[in-house]
Amino acid sequence: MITFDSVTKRYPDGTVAVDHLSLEAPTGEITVFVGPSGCGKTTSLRMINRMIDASEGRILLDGEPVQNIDPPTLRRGIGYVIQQAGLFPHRKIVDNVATVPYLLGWDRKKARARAMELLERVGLDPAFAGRYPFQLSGGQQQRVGVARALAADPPVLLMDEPFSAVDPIVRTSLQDELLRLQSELNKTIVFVTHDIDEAIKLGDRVAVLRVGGKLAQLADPKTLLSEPADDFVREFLGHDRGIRRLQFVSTEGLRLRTDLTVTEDAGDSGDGAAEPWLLVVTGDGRPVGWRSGARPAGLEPYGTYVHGRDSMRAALDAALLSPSGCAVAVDGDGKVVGVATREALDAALAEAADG
Amino acid sequence: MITFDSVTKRYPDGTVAVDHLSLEAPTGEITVFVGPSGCGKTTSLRMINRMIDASEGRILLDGEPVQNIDPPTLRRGIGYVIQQAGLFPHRKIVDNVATVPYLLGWDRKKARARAMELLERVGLDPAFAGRYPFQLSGGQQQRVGVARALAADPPVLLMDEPFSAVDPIVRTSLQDELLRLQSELNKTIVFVTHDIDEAIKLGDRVAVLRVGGKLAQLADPKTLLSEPADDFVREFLGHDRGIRRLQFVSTEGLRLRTDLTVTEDAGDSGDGAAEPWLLVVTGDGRPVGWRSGARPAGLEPYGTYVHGRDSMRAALDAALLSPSGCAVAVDGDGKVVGVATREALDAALAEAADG
Amino acid sequence: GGSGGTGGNPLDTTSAAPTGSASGAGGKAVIGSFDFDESVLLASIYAQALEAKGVQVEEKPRIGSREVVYDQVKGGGLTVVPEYNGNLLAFVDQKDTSVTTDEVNTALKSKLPAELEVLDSSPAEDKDSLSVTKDTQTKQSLNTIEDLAKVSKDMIVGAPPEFKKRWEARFKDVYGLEFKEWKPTGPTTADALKDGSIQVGNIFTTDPKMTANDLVPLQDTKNIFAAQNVTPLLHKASVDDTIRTTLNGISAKLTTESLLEMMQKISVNKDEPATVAKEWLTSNGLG
Amino acid sequence: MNWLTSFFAWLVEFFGNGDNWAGSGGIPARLLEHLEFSALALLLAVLIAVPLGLVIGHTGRGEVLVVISANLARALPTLGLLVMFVLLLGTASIWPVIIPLVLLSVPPILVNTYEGVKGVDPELRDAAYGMGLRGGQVLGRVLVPVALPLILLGCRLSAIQVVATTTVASYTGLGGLGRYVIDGFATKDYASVVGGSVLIVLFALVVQVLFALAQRVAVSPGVSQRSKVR
Amino acid sequence: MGDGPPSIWEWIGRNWDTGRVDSISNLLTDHLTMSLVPIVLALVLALPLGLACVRWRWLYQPTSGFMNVVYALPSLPVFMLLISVTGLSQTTVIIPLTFYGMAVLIPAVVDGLNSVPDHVRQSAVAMGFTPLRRLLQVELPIAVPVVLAGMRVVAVSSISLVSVGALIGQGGLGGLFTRAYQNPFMPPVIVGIVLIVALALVADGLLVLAQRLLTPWVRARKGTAS
Ligand SMILES: Nc1ncnc2c1ncn2[C@@H]1O[C@H](COP(=O)(O)OP(=O)(O)OP(=O)(O)O)[C@@H](O)[C@H]1O
Ligand SMILES: Nc1ncnc2c1ncn2[C@@H]1O[C@H](COP(=O)(O)OP(=O)(O)OP(=O)(O)O)[C@@H](O)[C@H]1O
Ligand SMILES: [Mg+2]
Ligand SMILES: [Mg+2]
Repeated sequence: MITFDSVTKRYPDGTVAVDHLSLEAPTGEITVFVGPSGCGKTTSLRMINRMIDASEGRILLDGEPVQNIDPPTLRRGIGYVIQQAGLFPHRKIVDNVATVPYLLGWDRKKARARAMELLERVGLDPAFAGRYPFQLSGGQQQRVGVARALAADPPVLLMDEPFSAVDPIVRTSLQDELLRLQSELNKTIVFVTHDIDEAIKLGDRVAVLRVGGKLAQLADPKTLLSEPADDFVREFLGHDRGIRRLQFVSTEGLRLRTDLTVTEDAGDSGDGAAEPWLLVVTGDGRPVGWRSGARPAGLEPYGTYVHGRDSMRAALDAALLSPSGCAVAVDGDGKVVGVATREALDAALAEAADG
Repeated sequence: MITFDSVTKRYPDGTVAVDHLSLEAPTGEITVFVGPSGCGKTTSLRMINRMIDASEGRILLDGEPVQNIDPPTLRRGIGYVIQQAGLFPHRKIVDNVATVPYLLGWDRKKARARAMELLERVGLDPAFAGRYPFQLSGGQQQRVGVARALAADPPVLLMDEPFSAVDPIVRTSLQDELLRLQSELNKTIVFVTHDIDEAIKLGDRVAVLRVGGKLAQLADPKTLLSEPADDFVREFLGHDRGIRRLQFVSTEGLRLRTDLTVTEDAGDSGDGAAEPWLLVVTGDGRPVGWRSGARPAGLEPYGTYVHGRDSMRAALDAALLSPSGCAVAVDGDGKVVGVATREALDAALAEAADG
Repeated sequence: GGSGGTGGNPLDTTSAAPTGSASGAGGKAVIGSFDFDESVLLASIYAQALEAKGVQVEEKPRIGSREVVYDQVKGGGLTVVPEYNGNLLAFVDQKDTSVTTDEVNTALKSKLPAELEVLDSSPAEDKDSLSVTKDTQTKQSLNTIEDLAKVSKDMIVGAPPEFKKRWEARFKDVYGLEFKEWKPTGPTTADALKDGSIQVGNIFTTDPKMTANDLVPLQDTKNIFAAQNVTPLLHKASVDDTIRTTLNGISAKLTTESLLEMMQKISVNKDEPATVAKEWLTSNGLG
Repeated sequence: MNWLTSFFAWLVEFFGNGDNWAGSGGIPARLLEHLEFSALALLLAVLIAVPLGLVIGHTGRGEVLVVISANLARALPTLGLLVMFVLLLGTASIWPVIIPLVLLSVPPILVNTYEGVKGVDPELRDAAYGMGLRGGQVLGRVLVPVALPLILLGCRLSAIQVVATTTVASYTGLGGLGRYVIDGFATKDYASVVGGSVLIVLFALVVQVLFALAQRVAVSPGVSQRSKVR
Repeated sequence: MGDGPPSIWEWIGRNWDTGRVDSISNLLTDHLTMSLVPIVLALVLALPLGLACVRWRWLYQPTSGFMNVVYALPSLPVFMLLISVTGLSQTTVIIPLTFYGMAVLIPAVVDGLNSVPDHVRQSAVAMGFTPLRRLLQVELPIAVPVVLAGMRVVAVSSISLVSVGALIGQGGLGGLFTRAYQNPFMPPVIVGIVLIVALALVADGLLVLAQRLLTPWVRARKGTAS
């Protein structure tokens, strides 16, 4: 656990970058620092591994003040990932990853073996090991940066806007990758970003900072979206707060009806004729379209979500895509498992809004 | 009107960047080319002002093939705005804007007067006129770029990802600015972007291109969201298609209830005691919070939207923010004009999904 | 003049200045000099003396080496140059072995081209010498170059670059002299002798550093170093008798001692050659 | 092309002359001298300038020194400096000549080393420190390898300067290939001038080639980005 | 005439303007001629060559390779070799200095033109500039700072290099060095060095001034960044 105990950083020119910051980043969780440019995120992060020394207050690493630890030693036990990766251009990828093991005096072979293992772990082809950084794309470099930070298996990982230099698609995949890794490794991660969506996606806890280095709110993402502490946080969270909050609501509790489907080949089964809308499915259970008694001419569009895996946001979206107002629930293979009617959605949404 | 008549562009290295493209960009409308990187958007755009010459097919400008017009002459009659603005670093802002008038041989005074007028039009302080481009922020530079393109009052404007280099907030304001300008000027605009949200926001018509330079779909934004032509377009449109489509649905038709509000100072007016949720407002009609009979302890959060101006998306979001499930409708001044209940929203949404 | 000629030595054939006729330029006498101080001094003496006689004079000091200067006199670009008869002869005919002043002057008169003329030589001489420090002289008991031949194999000789080409072989032939090594010293020969980085120096006898540093010239018993009397070289067509008599008058009064004395002022006191020249002219009643 | 034929004639005269190949004034000896002087001066310059440049670039202290030397170095006339030192210190040793040689060749290395270290991406320093490298390790393992192309460029520029100045230094009595040129000029022996000049030019070119090779060998392909993506 | 050597000021006074070719003022003039001519010539030649290298990219490699070689050649032997073609004249000094200048300026011109951001060039095209007009009104003006930076290097090094010409009798102020060496005396050396450095600094200053006048848009960068 990393503890900020009333930490203040005043730069020599008088700028107060961080102002009496107190918070905890629990072991095994991702704590995200988010806030507008210049709010002191980087400064806070760098005080943890003493790249910057605090002016007042203490930072504790599992109870031990970092001030008591020799900086290089401290840093070798903390992974550090930055934008553009900061890879050493003159070293091959494998040696870049093995940097800290080399520093710790591991023998070459062991260090390289570890590096290879990590490259695979972050999803890079071992063939990249012999390349130089410039031969990799931005996203690949970023992966190497993560691998390098993990090389000596440090319990703590500091990440300063690591993904902000890559394009949105790569960025998403890097974020997913990080979540997957974290689910395996359970590091204590402090992650800095100015992108609130990234913060909400990655953070177990999100610390919103305001300019001047003051903590505006510290909460888990869902709480943040539903109960922003003040106007600053509310504004920073931006629009669609209600819709985005649905992301944290599971569809598991959504009540499904299974009596609203008809099989394509079965012709005009009059079975549910009382229902205004019936979902036509293929023989093997895939959705084809909605059939309405009022509009016999053709099938209407439908929207699907993966039941249990996708969030309520996806379910709502699916419902809005169809004139039937119902969302089609499918399983991982795309087969229909049921239909969430407007009433079911309403009930689930009301419950979600409530807390 | 700009007409692409089966236009193909084959680069010397064999790349087919645009493949038998046929479409029309109607006079006075914004036509957006959107698609993944490398799909030939820039190539298509540049064939219009002959920065690139088509390999096959013809491009007509109001019926006249551009091939028949001398390129410099053609270009002076077509405004062109690109990313990074492309301002001349060695010329003052006013002279940058007056570039084309100078080229057309206008006298200096007239050209500068026109430039000043345009600076104002795009929302820039006349004080900027004497500065050099580097003294402006990215967003301001982009505004100058637009002013410059408009300087000689060309009927056609080509814009190639003009806003993609600025940060999201500035970007939004530039987009709004463009829409405002267009409502005054009614130019024929062809706008290139790879951001589908931008395309949907700005386009009267959106042309989705797929890699290889083939037209995947040409439609107005709402149609695009509701009826993507194929999986490629569907995937390109991304998630939240249903929710985003609500953007085009006005809240005007939303039925409001005005009997669910109580004034703060009026104390526990038992008036609507039968209702499970009542909206508490201040004396001058601003919302304070929801009061529930079931939870007398305090007020619950609320969400607002500006009735008639905001879209159904905002109304839905507002509803989702509150456990009451109702959205608070306010006017431009933030005063409550009524409450959209879940039932009212459902009805409106059903109608929307249908249309 | 972009002429390399046909394989000729560019250092010999170049004429850097326009070869106009001096007499054509309104009868002005152009006095040139080589690019070292003594020559500048002598030219200045000539110039000021002629000026006193009412001749219109222009000075062109430090024009360059003999090759450049000679050509210009020949072409008439220069009217007068203070020459050294021995070196001039060696330049005109490398093979000539004349040694005494008379021999040299006789040979010169017959070998100079028709455009050129030498006037009377002055007794003032600036001879080459091989010199050693007083110390070396007493230790090795050296008096003549012949004495040197016995010990020279262990000695380093310092000399200007010309030494190697002009003298080294002749010393071997005539005196059997061979040195351990040659060092290019030029103007620093005397200093090098003094600090011991060379043991023998090829130095001009009028170099003021000779006396200043207690250097002793070894006797040239077999007369390798030819006479080097200061002798005016003229462009024949540009001079009149006023010039001739004036210059001859100077030559008559100029002695090695007075030259040495004047050079002393220039080298040690860093006086300007023109000033030193004026003083000499005045004190000899020529100014 | 008359001068061309005579040019070759001079070359033949110079290189064909057996005397020019033997003894203390022979081509091999002169070449060796030239190499010695140049190498000595360059070595001293490297020993002074590289550490100084590294330290200034790394710590950011003493940058004025770099700026001044960068500006002054080009403006100082080499011949004047040589003469000045010879007049000041005499000719008893080679130092009066070597000192200005070193003085003139320090600035290019200093400036380029400084620029090289200074120009290293700050992110890279950050990353290095952040991983727990100590100051010296950051300098030695990261900054120097990354700045190496510029450091070598500085050395190359200095080598150009040294070779040229060593030649001019022959005027004040230093040995080396310049002797042929200076002595040939003084004795009107143009063959020697031409031969010497050609030797010096060749020498200078060989030095350039050596530096190009050194660059290839010493600089990581990751920095020079020479190798292509396969 | 005092006894003992004159002070440096006395020496300057005696030699500043004697009306003879070896007066300091005269050497200064020669020096200026021999350094300014190459600077101007190098610019005049480097501009079209640089343009050509930008226009035909394949030209740049061989040109810059050749110029690199030229730059590496020591001046003295080059002067000496040129004597056989141009004699012991100022031309012999001017030609190599011109080449050294070009070796610096051609890359500067190329870099300058390449420093024109692609989007700027593109928008010039798109606004209907003809190629010549684009070159004159957009590309060359933007290249000016880089070219002038090269000019500064060329000016300073030309001015100091001229003095080596003294070894072939054409060195301008460098003549003071050879003279002082023959008759060992410090003041001429000092005067020579100081004047050459001063000339270099003045030339550099003038070029900086030119840069300020020609490129207000660069100067402003430091001043009023808001
Ligand atoms: N070395 C420094 N000296 C003085 N002020 C500094 C220094 N470093 C940062 N600051 C100031 O401290 C404040 C916080 O900086 P910091 O880099 O921590 O912000 P940040 O939140 O990381 O911003 P960004 O999102 O732009 O990276 C800013 O106002 C910044 O200008
Ligand atoms: N000059 C060229 N020579 C060869 N191929 C080219 C050239 N210019 C573009 N292309 C290729 O043509 C295709 C279309 O390029 P274009 O620039 O029009 O794409 P785009 O849609 O604008 O992409 P982006 O979103 O990345 O700007 C790409 O595959 C590209 O690589
Ligand atoms: Mg930061
Ligand atoms: Mg494009």
